[in-house]
This record gives sequence, structure tokens and C-alpha cells, in this order.
Amino acid sequence: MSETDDNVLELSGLEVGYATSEGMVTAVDKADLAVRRGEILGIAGESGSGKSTMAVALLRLLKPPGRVLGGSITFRPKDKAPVDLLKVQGQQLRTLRWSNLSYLPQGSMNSLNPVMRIKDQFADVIIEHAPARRSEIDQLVPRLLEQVGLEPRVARMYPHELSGGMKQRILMAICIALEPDVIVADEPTTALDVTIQRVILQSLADLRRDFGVTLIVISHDMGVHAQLVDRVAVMYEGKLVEVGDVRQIFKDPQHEYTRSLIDSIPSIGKEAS
Amino acid sequence: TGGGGSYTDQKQGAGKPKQTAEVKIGKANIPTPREETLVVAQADFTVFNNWNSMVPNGAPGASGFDMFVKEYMFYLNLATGELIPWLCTDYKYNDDYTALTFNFNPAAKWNDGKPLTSEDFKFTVDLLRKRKDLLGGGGDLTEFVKKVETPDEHTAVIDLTKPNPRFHYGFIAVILSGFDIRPKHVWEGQDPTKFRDNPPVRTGPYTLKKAIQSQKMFVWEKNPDYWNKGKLDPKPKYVVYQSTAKQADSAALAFEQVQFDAGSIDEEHAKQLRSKGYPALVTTKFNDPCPRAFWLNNAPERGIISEPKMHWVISYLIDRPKIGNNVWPVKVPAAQYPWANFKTNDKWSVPALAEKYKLTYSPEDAVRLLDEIAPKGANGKRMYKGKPATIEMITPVAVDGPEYVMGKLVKDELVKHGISATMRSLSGSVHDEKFQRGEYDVAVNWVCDVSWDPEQLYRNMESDRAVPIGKNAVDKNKTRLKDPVLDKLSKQLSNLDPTSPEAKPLLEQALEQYYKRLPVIPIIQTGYPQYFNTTFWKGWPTDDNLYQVPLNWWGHFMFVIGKLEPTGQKAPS
Amino acid sequence: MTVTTSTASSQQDRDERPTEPPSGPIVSIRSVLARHPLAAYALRRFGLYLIELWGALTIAFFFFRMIPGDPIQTFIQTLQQNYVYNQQASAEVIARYRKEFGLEGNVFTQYLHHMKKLIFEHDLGPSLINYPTPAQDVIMQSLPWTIGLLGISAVIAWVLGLAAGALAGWRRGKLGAEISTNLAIILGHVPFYFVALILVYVFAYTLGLLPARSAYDSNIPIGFSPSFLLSLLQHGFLPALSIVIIGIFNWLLSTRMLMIPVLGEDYLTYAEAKGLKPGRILSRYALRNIYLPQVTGFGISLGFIFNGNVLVEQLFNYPGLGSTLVTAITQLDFNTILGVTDMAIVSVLTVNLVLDLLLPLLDPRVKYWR
Amino acid sequence: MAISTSVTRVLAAPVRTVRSSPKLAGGLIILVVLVILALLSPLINAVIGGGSDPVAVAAYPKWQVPSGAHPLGTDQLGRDVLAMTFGAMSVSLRIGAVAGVVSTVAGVIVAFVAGYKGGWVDAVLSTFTGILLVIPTFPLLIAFSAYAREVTLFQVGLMLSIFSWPFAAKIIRSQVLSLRTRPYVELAKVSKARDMEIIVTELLPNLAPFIGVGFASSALGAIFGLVGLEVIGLGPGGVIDLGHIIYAAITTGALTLGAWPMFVVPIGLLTLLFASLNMINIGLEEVYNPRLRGVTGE
Amino acid sequence: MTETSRAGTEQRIELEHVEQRFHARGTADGFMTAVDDASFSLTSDPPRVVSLVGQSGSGKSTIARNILGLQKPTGGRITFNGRDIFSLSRTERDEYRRNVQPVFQDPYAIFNPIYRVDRVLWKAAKAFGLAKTRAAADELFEESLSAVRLDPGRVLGRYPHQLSGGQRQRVMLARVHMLRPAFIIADEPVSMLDAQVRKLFLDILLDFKQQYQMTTLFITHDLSTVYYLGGDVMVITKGEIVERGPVATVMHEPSHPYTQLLLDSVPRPDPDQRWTDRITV
Ligand SMILES: Nc1ncnc2c1ncn2[C@@H]1O[C@H](COP(=O)(O)OP(=O)(O)OP(=O)(O)O)[C@@H](O)[C@H]1O
Ligand SMILES: Nc1ncnc2c1ncn2[C@@H]1O[C@H](COP(=O)(O)OP(=O)(O)OP(=O)(O)O)[C@@H](O)[C@H]1O
Ligand SMILES: [Mg+2]
Ligand SMILES: [Mg+2]
Ligand code: NI
Repeated sequence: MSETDDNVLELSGLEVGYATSEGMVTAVDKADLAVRRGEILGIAGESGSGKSTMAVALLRLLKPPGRVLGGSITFRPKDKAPVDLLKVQGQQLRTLRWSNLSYLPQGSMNSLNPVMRIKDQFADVIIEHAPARRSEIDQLVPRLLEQVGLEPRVARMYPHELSGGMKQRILMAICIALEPDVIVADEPTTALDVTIQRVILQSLADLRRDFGVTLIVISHDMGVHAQLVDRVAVMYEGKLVEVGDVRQIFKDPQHEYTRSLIDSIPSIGKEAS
Repeated sequence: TGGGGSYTDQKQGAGKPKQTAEVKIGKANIPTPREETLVVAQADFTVFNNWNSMVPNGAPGASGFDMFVKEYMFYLNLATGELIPWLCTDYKYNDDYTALTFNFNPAAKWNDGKPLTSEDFKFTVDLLRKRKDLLGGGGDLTEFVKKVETPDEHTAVIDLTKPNPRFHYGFIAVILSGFDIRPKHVWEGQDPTKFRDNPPVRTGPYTLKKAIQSQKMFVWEKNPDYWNKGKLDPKPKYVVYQSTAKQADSAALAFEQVQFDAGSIDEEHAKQLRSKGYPALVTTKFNDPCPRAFWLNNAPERGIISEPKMHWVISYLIDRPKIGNNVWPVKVPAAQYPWANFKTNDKWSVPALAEKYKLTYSPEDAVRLLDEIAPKGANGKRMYKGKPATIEMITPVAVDGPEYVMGKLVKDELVKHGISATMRSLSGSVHDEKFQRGEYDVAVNWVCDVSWDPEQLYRNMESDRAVPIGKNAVDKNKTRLKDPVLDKLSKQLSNLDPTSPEAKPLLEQALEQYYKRLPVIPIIQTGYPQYFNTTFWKGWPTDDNLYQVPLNWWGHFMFVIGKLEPTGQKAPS
Repeated sequence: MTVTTSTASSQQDRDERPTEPPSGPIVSIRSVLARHPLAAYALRRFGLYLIELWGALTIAFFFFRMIPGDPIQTFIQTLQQNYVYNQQASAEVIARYRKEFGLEGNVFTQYLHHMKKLIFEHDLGPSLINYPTPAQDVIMQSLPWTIGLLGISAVIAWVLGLAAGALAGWRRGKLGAEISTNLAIILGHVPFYFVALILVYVFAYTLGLLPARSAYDSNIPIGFSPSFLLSLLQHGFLPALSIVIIGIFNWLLSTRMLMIPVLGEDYLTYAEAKGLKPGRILSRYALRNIYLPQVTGFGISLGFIFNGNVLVEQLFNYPGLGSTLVTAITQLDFNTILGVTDMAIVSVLTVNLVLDLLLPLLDPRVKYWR
Repeated sequence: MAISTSVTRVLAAPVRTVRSSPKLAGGLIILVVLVILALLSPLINAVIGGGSDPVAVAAYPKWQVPSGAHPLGTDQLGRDVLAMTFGAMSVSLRIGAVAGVVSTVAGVIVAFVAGYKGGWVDAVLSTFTGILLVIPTFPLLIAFSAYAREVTLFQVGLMLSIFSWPFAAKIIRSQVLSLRTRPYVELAKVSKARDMEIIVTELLPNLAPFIGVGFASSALGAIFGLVGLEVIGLGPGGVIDLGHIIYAAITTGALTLGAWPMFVVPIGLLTLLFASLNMINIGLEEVYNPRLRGVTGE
Repeated sequence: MTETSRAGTEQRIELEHVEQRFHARGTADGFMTAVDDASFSLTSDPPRVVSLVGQSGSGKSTIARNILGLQKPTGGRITFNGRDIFSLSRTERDEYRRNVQPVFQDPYAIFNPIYRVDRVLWKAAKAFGLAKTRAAADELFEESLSAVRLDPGRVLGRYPHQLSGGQRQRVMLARVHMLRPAFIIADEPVSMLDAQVRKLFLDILLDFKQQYQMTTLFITHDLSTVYYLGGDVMVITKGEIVERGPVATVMHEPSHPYTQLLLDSVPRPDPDQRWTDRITV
């Protein structure tokens, strides 16, 4: 057993660019990153540093004009053979999705189908990926909702009847419906206010505790990382400049950029001169 | 120009007509056996349950009803000039033209079995005479009829309020149809503004079998009990009048497959069929009773157009052969008289006058006359009495319609010769309004005033009927002509039988005066050729044997049907 | 004929705008209604319906009366054409029919007369083209044919167009989708007539497969017999086909235009991330979100069936409303023309009303307050 | 120098827009070609007529098959079909332009007043446009044109725009509503800008694509509306547009006669026109609807 | 224009029992109250930063819009030096606008995308008569842009989409710098900026207070920003101002439970100080 078996995901030399009128713009520049099974990995970096692009490429949701320019992403699902995520296609990709790799998108406001009841949006993935459990849907959905602190009646509602925080939690519940190996959460708390943010962060921590999933949490808010993650990867202009244990990053930042990032956090108790 | 010939004249193969093509019989959508049925394609019908022509749109026209369900007292066959007594045996005036007697055929009977009598006639005349709110009511009947007497069942005498040698005109089917006698036993006690008269009780050889609204179709069935079988026993067991597609394409295709036997396809498609060698097409030409004409305003307020010389200017600018050859859908002759060139009208023609006042195309003469009355101004525009000369031309016919085109050709010539002229197509009502009120210079349409004798036209041009411009002429003197000479002649003629020897010189003088003033300029004789299919029925009138008016929307079509014979062709199942 | 995507517009209209609460005595009624927002909405919507109804009927009425050319004059001319003796219709005739056709008095009196008859007696007055049959009966005689022909072909065109449009949008950039889209862009406005004529020429006259004229075989009695229905189908096939072909193109274009923005929505990306099959994403996520405006559009277009399709009806000699309308217009049969217009207005508005009342139930997103 | 750079800068944006959408570019090219052909119509007349008017009645024998002298043959009145078609196309285009301008201007004004003022003004105007939208235009147009035979081209355009401006107004109003509360509008307000100034300088330019779409669809609607009327034979007289030629072809049964140019050429031109305007519409929408652009941000 | 022109004459914005209601569905009376009986005042002498903090939807922006005169409140009144701002004469309103200027939340939507960014400055300069000619104005712009630490050469002549969010937001600050209003109404001006730019922005704001005596109403949901700015703070929840006072006091001894909750929910940027207790909302 080599050390790499611990890694559920390995990005090596990932390069993603966007074709623009001024030519190809590199958004992710030769990123190498290993994600360990069961950890919560934070990805930090200022806006535009390429965090979302990396996540989207990893999830194979990159849309034109975006294009993967090089590299590979090895994914080792629990029950399947390792695959290169950048190579799988069609049905194979579909089965990987959700049962092994799920996604908590950045824009929670618009990620739920406005004309479907919440329950049906749960049912969708179950019918698609675990048809055998079809009959359990009625019990499963309330349980999942409870997991993220929502009442069962929410299942009958439509997205527009819910607040942003509730929607975000529903997306989380859908994420864990099939107990995937990896969940990629892109800015799960941006656009939510602090009290809700705290609840969401709590729930995310619970997910790992209860299901042992691996979480990749993208956020530009260093406070979020401090509160939630095990390790932090810092991105700057498309490059991963530093990857390290959360304590090390905060107490002893190696890279200059990381340092400035930590320094610029305004916080209570740190008053202006 | 070196064109490649016309679409329809193109001969098949090396310049010679193809051998007789085969007729491919299509399925006609009729509820009766095809070989026993005469199918006539007609315009759009909208009324199917009303035969009361005394209310607006009461009885559907051109539906078969006017042709062989209702019959008339007399028919004037314009094709031969023959007067055919039918429900009547004859008519007679007393010596001073104050009483008119009709003798009815004792055999005549309604299709419900009741005999037709002079009482029915009296009933109808009295109804129309008294009810001015009925269409056809009032008018001459109120003005001239003192009373109707019925000395016996077969005789009716109309007492006139004043002498009138032309009163019988209204009781003879000349153009389209004639006086419709209603059966008293059916109509008595009915409210004539509400009664639908459905199915119609009349005397003709056919009765209504059914009117099918959703097929836009009338199915007429032979009346087994017809009173005049001796003279008319038509062979078709059924006659179907149906609306065909208004589009020439569809209609032509339907004709080709004999989905109907008679009906107006258009000349171009007929020509195409002919050049294809289609064997079953018979084309019969018949001239319209209304020559196309320019009506000219004679009111001095209208300026240059009131000059008699200007009337001749306009006449000289009309290229009648070009119009006859190129503008009218079929080739037609030029018109010299303001009436149709029917045999019945031959007696009114005066060759010497026609020669003297020949209506020709002669721009030089036009310019010569123009220079006399409206010399050219500095800017090349003609001036009349110090003002620029203008001519306003109108027509009720749509743009590109033949009458519009006739007007436009003349308008272009006028403009070329320095007169600012306009040509406008107006909707029927707007045109009629302007026409009747005299708010026009030239109205391009047709002259229909002579159905019996020219005095009908002259009478409408009497000075006392010329109302001021802006006032409705009520179909009388629309040209506002005031000519004492013509007035005098017209007055004298009105009390004379036009065929009498005394009338002849007066008519000649009147015609000469008419030519001098030229208030209405005849342009061309017009005709609508008829197309018949000989696949199922033969015996149609032809150009060589034009035994009747061939138009299927005239009452006279009854006689055409009477002559038809089946060919024995069976319809494909 | 409009071209762009505006079928979706009924929803855009329900925008949220800040409205300040009123003060005054009606507040109490408001507070009652506030507790039943749906009832309040229905009430308000119904009020709007009445206003629109009144407005549209009024505008239509005055528009006709504003037509240049004196209608009375035309009317009289029409009477004259029916006249046996070629004379001017008497004053009595004119007076009688002026009264009977509601043409007495000034325009305003005529308007009141028309509205009164319409509202209280549902009477449009006698038709001129089929006097003295009431105009509403004349319309009703041809309406079923038109509804049968145009209605059914409209439904078929809508269903197929919606499906094709959704696919064309979904597979944007793919060959098949681009071909069909471009075909629609190019052929969407070829006149029905042209298509119809070609169909007639090929199928009816050359191949002799289908009848070219009428709505049914006149040999077969009207009824619900199989042979009659078959004949209806045979006769309706070509005219319907010509309408369907062009209709599909138009629905395809508008559906595609609605579809494309939806494809950029986050929930579609999310559905893809969920690993759902494309077919499911298309039907449950994409189409579900756009079909309602198309339903609204369809509802509105159904109203215009009242216009009939004159050319196709004339070409196939179909006994529909279109030819009746044209006849009425050429004879200036005011009561019938206005009747058709009024019926179209009432039906379009009613369809709209019903849809607007149903929409909040069908589409959870529709906000029914204003 | 300064002028030329500012011109290039002004042109840069539209050029970029056109470049980025092949549909838009294709549509514009077709349209420009059609307009040029229409503009050349007098020239074509002169060439074909060789001094005389090739579209005068009975200028030539009727129903001539296509030949060197008459590339598309002659019609039922002996007019040259090619010359007539180009003349008719220029009429169609001009009517579209008139109707497009009138209805866009009317629509824009109403939409701005309604959308920007809001309140009862909006309620009244929107209800009014709503009412006009449900009145079936077809019978009204038929009636109108059947009884107003000889009308000028401008009047026809005007008549057709009576019923098309509400569509434009409706599309634009909803856009105004969405723009009205944009922060930059509010910033303009607190910078003492007047309502009129805000409308003209802040809102109008941003609505240009929608106004363009409104214009194109009104123009198209008018052209096809008129064709619809013409084709059933109830078009206003005196205006020979493409529909009129189709109508002539229908009434004379040109198709069965074999005179295909009378059908095919006007329908082909209309089809091209429709395709080009539709491509412009679609192109504009794709370019200006950020959702369709596939670019993140903004 | 001198910096001391306002000295001595104290300017004052006063909100008295302001209430703003909107139509809404599902509430008992069909309305929802976005702002409920809000009273406070802003004074220019001495200049201060007053923060308004509260969660999303608590009515913060509505208050800002009320003060800016963009939305007329349904109850209460807002006065400027004693005059109701919704019934000012023309000159008074100009004076008010001159003295009260906004910085909005969204740096993207604040620029009309079709114009160059200079226009925002030029319009303001023209409207308030700061410069007659473009040349004079350019000088002003350069001064103001430098004051917000932007390189004029890299900003002027550009289109909004060519600038980053932080740059755009600073252009708005430059505008304020140029106008020198007595009051800045800043509605979440930094919520969309990342940490570094945010800090820069706040520093400039504090600088303005110092140098040009500008009083700022600073709206935010981020307590750490409040803390950084200092001055006074008001806590708003569900349209109601529940707590007010100097920042230090409120932050260290919150009296209202809602303030307490807010404080507790701020994630501390220290992995060793993770939350141990759980909250529910
Ligand atoms: N569709 C696109 N076309 C061109 N460039 C793009 C596109 N999408 C993203 N980019 C660019 O790629 C870079 C990375 O963007 P990305 O969205 O991954 O950043 P991010 O770190 O997620 O930022 P944020 O914190 O704002 O979400 C940015 O410079 C962005 O401008
Ligand atoms: N024009 C309006 N019409 C109806 N409701 C409105 C309107 N403007 C605001 N509201 C409502 O008023 C409440 C307060 O809104 P406001 O924008 O003031 O909140 P906020 O505190 O600024 O929130 P955020 O932090 O999200 O910006 C919200 O519930 C909002 O939905
Ligand atoms: Mg991102
Ligand atoms: Mg806000
Ligand atoms: Ni259209």
C-alpha cells in the first residue's frame, strides 16, 4: 500500500484556461494537489484567483470558453477502480457523479429547479443512481433534511418559498443523499449572513463526522477556513502557492501572499489606528 | 421585344399541338350520381336558408334559383334577339299607352301543384307597390301603377297613372333576371320582411333538393311535375351549383378533372388546356350588355372637363385596339355606341353617324383640340381660363383591374400632353358617393343604361335631372349634362314607341347630339367567355351556334340546360 | 405576425414594483383581502379583465366606424344591387335598415346601442350577408369548422414545435439543431398558401391521394359515423398540414429563444452535476421552466383562430370563419365583422384571464400580487 | 486625427458585436444586399426598359416566358416581372422602415413614460397597450385597407404600425422596469440629473439592442402583415409590394400556368428578408443577453 | 472650495420615527414593515463614522435609500437642518445633494456599462459646478484618484469592465473625495471586495473623516468591519434598531441578545479558537 492510496483525489499539472478575445487566459496554472480521504480541505485565495475554475474542472462542469489545457485528475472512489476524471465520458461519468463525487455550488440561490418541489429534486438523484432505493424516498428525504436541521415539511415546498440559508442546507442534504466520497463546496457561505454562515459551517463539519466524506471547501474568507478545515491550499493568480495544515498556515505562513492574506483580515479586537 | 413566347401559347413538342390528350376524371364532391348531374362552379355563397329577395341578400344569386326555379313572364334572348313568351303568352298596350295587359299561360303551375294565375301577379305587384320598405318596392311601380285588375284568371291589366310605352320593360328578363311573381297562396299573410320562403315555391323545371351550407352547395332536382315539359324537358336529373376555390390554380385543376361542367375558369388556363390538346373544352364568347365607358362631368365648375372639345380630347387619347387586345382578359372589339353590340341593338345603330363621329385613337387630333382650349403655359403645363388644367379620374375597380388600367393609360397620355391628371381607385361606396355627387372629372366604369332603347340613356341626361355638384344624382344625370337639344328630343321620344317610324329620325338626331357632347365615351365591348366541359354533357352553346346567352348566372341559362344531352360517360367509382 | 420571443411576456409583466400602501377607508377591505391574497389577486385580475374587455370592445367599435368611406352609403349600394328595378332604394328602405342594423343616430348613439345589445342581450344584431339571421348565428355556423381545422392543427403545431424548439435549443451548435433552426428562420414566414398549393398540386391532383376541396364528402351524412369522421380527416389533412408545417417552425423559433437563457441557469449545471440523463434534464429541468409562457402564447394564439385562415379556407373551399369574415368585410356587414372581432376579443381576454388565474397554480414562481 | 480615433472608438463596439455573432453578421449582410438591390431598382428599370417604363401596363406582350429580354418573363398585364419585383421589394422595405420607425418611436415613448414614471401613468398606459394587443388586428386591417384603396406608402406603414407599437412598447417597458432601479440610475439621480437626462443618457443606450429588436420585429411584422393582406386580395391599392405580386400570381393562377417566377422570386425575397431580420434579432439577443454569452462576470 | 467651508455651521440629518412598509404576500395585513420606527441623527460636527449593522433583509439598505431621497418613507420624517427632505425647494435640494452622497454596495452595477468611468466623475463635477472645463476637471480627477490611491493614468479613459471591483469602488470614493459632502451614505461598500482591498478602502474612509470632516453612515453586516472603523454603531434587526452606542461598548458589553448572537457568529481567524457550542436559528 503506497501512500497515495490515502489520497482520494490527485491533481497533477492541471491547467485550465479561458478563450477570450485577447487570447487564452490561464485561470488554473499547473496545479498539483492531493486530497486525503476523509479530510476537509480548504481552498483560499482572493477573488479571481481561479478557485472556482479548478473546482468546476474537477467536476467536469467546465463550459466553453473554458478549456482544460493539460494535466490529470486521478480519482479513487471507495468501491470502484481509480479513474482519470479528465478522461471519463458519458455513462461512466454519470455514474461517478453524485454516488462518488458531489457538488455544492456557489450560487445556491439558483441551483434548485424553481418549478420542482424539493422532494422531487431529491428523488431525481435517487432514481438515477440508486433505483433500488426508490421505495425509500419517502423516509429518506425527511431524514436527510433533518440531518441539515430542516423540518420535513420543507420537502413539499418550492425553492422560492425558502430563504438562502435553507436552500444552501437543502443542497447539502442532496449532496449527501448517496453518501459520496467527495463533496466539492464552492463558497458555501458567501452571500449568507453571519448567523446562517455559522449554522452551515456546523453542518458541514457534521457531514464529515457522520458520513466520513471528504470535503473540499472553497472560500475567500479566511475565518471560514480557520473554523472548519484541516488543511488549506492557497491560490494566487491561478497557482497553488502554498498547501499546509490549517494551524501552520495561520501561525506560520510560508508564502508571502499567504502572509498578506492573513494580515489583511480585519477582526474584532484589531482596531484601526 | 424578343420574348420567348407566352406561357400558354407554348405548343407541345415541335410546334404542333399535341394529339388529343386524355381527360382524367377526378372525383367531384357531390351527393348525387355524377353522370346524372350538371355541376356548375360558382362564387362564394353565404345564404342557404332564405329565398326572399325583398330583403337584403335575401336570395342567393347565381345559385340556380334565378336560372331554373323561378321563371319569368318573358325572356329576351340577347344572343338571337328573340323574345320568348313564357309564363305569359303576350302583352299589349292600349292606344294611348295608359293600360298594359298581360295574358298568362293557362298551363302554368307552381311546383306545389297549384295553378299560377293573374291573381298571383296582382298580389306581387300590389305588395311591392305598397311596401316601399321592401327591396324592389316603390319606384316605378308606385309612380306609374294606378291599379292592377284581373278580369279573369289568365289576364292582368295594369292601369297606368300616365302614358308610358316602356312600362313592360320591367317585366321581361333581359339582363340576368326579370320580374319575380310570388305565389299568393304561400305569401299571403306573411311578413314580407321576415318571411324566408324556404324551400322556394316557384314554377320552374327544378326544385330545391337541399342546400348544404358546409359544402357551399345547392342541389336542385328535376321537378317531375313541370308544367311546360312540352317546350323544355332538361336531361340532367340534378343540377349542383357549388362555390369553387376562388383561386385560378385550383379552379383550373378542378375543371381539368371535370369536377364541374360549367363555370368560369380563366382564359389563360383555358388557353393552356387548348394548347395542351385538352379535348373536352368548349369556349363560348358572349359580349357583356355593358360596354366599358368613361363618364365625363359637364358641370362648368369642374373646369376644363366641361368643355365638349375636352371630351373629344379624351376620346382621341383612348387606344381602343390596345385596350381590347391587351387589357381585357380576352380580345374584344372597340365600342362605337354606348350600348352592347347585341343583335337586338342593331336597330339603333346609324352607320353614317358612326363614320362621321368615329371614335379613334389620334393623339395628334387630341393635341390640336387641346391647343385650342388649353394652350401650354411657360412651364409646359396647359392652362385653362388662366388656371392649370387638371383632370381627376376615378374608378371603383381595384388597382390593376382592367378599368383601372384603361383609366391609367389615358391618364398617362394626359400627363404627357401637359395636363395634370390623377387616377384613383376608390372603394365601391366611396366611388359611388363621388360619382353621384359629381365630384369627379372622369369616372371609368361602364355604361349600362341601354337595355332596350337609347332613349333610356338620353332620358337620364335630361337637364332637369342635373342636380348641382355635391347633391346626389340618385343614379339619374350623373354627368350633369344640360343640353336643350337633347332635352327636347328626349321629351318627344319618351311618349313614342321607339320602334315606331316616328321615333327613328328623332333617335338619329339624338345620337348625333350625343356624339357632339360625348358625355359618356364608349371604349370597348366586353365579354366574359364561358367554358364548358363536354365530358358528361354536350349540346352547349358555341360561338358558331350561340343559341342562348351562355352565362350560367343568367335566368336564360334554363334554356341552355334544356338543350344538354348526356354523353353516356360514366364517372369512375 | 410577430416574430420574436415575446410569447413569454405575460410573465415579465408581473414585475415587482415598490408600491406604497394607501391610506383611507378602503384599508379595511384591503386587510380582509390581504388575508386571502389569491382571492384578492383573482378579484383584481377580474377587474382588469372587465376594463380590458370594455376598452377593447370600444376601440374596436370606433375603429370600424372610422373607416374612410361612408358605411351607410355602401350599405345602400348593397341594397341597390339587390334591387329589381335599377333604381335608387327608397328612403323608406334606407330608414328601415338603418334602424335594423343599429346605424341610427350619431356614432355615440350607435355605440351605446351596440354595447347595450351586446351586454344585455348577447345580440350582435342581424347579419347583412345572411339577413335576417343574427350575426352571432352566422358566426357560429362557420366557427366549428374553423376551430376543427385551425384548432387541431394549431395544437399539433404547438406540441411538435415546442418539442422541436426545446431540442434545437438544447443541442445548440449541433448539426441537426442548427439545420432545423436555420430552416425555421428561413421558412418560418413562407405563406401558408404557397405550401398549401404545392400540397394540393402534389397530393390531390397529381397523385390523387387526397381530396382537394371541402370539409367532407357530401355523399356521407354528417354525424359521428366512422366513415364521416374518416372523410373529415381526409379532407382536413392537406389544409391542416400546410398550417402545421409553418406553425411548427414558428413555435420552434420562439421555444428555442426561451430555451437558450434557461440553459445558462445554475440549476441546469447542477442537474448535470447530479449525473442525470440528458433527456431527463431536458424535460424536467429545461422544458418545465419554459413551457408556461408558451402555454400562455398558445392561449393567445388560439384566440386568433377567430380570424380564420382566409387563404387556406378559400383554397380548400373550407366553410370556415375566414371566408365568412372576408365576405362580411367586402359587403361591409358591420354586425358580422364586429361580431367576429368582439368574439375574438372576448375569447382572447377570457383565455388570458383563465390562464392568469391558473398560472399561480401551475407555476410556483408566478407571483400573483402586484 | 482626433476625429478618426473617436470614430473608430465609436465604431469599435458595434464592430466587435457584429464580429462576435455570425448570425448577426449574416443577417446584416443579407439585409444590406437587399437594400442595395432595392436602391438599384430605378437603375434596373432603366436597363430593362431601355428608355421606356418596363412596369407600365401593356409595355410588352403578356405572359412571356423568361428570356434574355425578360429574365423573369412578363405578367398578366405585360409588365416585366424582374423590374416589378425589385420595385416591389423597395416598397416592402420602405413600408417596413416606416412602420418600424413609427412603432418603435411610439413604443419607446410609451414604454419609457410608463416604465419610468410608474404609478397610475404606468397602469393606464399598460392597460391601454394591453387592450390594443388583444384586438384582433386582422379584421381591422382588412376593413381599413379594403375601404381605403389608394393610399400612400407612408399611410400604409402608419396603419400597420398602429397595431405593432404595443408589442414594442411591451418588450421595452419590461426592460425599462429592470433598468430603472439600477444603481447607476440612482447615482445619476443623486447627481442632480433630470428625468429626461436619465432616460436619454442612462437608459436609452442600454436599451439599444431591445429597441433594435423591437424595430426589426415591427418592420418585419408590417411587411408580412401587408403581404398577408395583399395575398388575400384585400391589400390597399396603389402600393405594389412583394405581396401584391404574390397576389397577382395567385389570382391569375400563375403556378399552374408555369409562370413560376411570379411566385418563387417574391417569396424567395421575402424569405431572405425574413431570414435576415430574424438572424439580426436572434444575433442581437444572443449578443446582448449576458446569459447567452457564456462569459462569467458582469 | 475650501475644506473649512463647513466649519461652524453644523449640518444635521435627523430621522424621526421613520417607517417604511411594502406590499407583501403572506403577511396578516398584506404589508411588511422593512423599517420600523427608526430615529437617529447624523451630525457633521464633529465628523464621525456611524455604522449600521444587521443581517440580510433587516432594512439597512432601505434606510439608506430613505436618507438619499430615493424612497419616500411611509411614516415619520427625515429632515436636513430641520427641513423635511421630501419637500425641499430646488436650491435646497441641490444643497442637500451636495452634502449627502452615496457609495453603493455593488461596484459592478454602479457604472453604466456603456460609458467610460470618467463620466461618473465628470457628471458630478459638472452637476455641482466644481469645474467649468474638462481640463480643470481633469486636474480635480487626478487629485481625487490619487487620494484614493489609484493611478489616474490607469483608470481614466477606461471602461468599467476593464477595472477590478476594488478599483471601481475606489473610483466611487474618488467621486466622494471630489465632492466633499458632509455626509457619506455607504451601503455595504466593501462586502464584495476581498480582504486586502477592503482594508484599503476602510482606511481611505477613515482618512476622509480625518481630513475633510466627512461623517459616514456605514452600512454593513460584517461586525469586524465595524470594529475596524470604530465610532458609533447601531444594530438593526427586522427593521428595528435594537441597540446603539460607541463601538467599543456595544462590542464588549452587548446588551441585546441579537447583538450577542451576531458577535458570536463571526468566525475568528484562528484555528485554535474554534467554536465549541452550537447555535440554531
Ligand atoms: N467564462 C470566462 N471567460 C473568461 N475568463 C473567465 C471566465 N470565467 C472565469 N474567468 C477568469 O478566470 C479567472 C478565475 O476565475 P474563478 O471564477 O475561478 O475565480 P474564483 O477564485 O472562483 O473567484 P471568486 O472568489 O470571485 O469566485 C478569473 O480571472 C476570471 O476572470
Ligand atoms: N422595493 C421594495 N418592495 C418590496 N419589498 C422591499 C423593497 N425593498 C426592500 N424590500 C424588503 O424590505 C426588507 C428590507 O430590505 P433591505 O434591502 O433594506 O435589507 P438589507 O438590510 O439592506 O439587506 P441586505 O443585507 O441583504 O442588503 C427586505 O425584506 C426586502 O425584501
Ligand atoms: Mg468562485
Ligand atoms: Mg442591502
Ligand atoms: Ni409573425
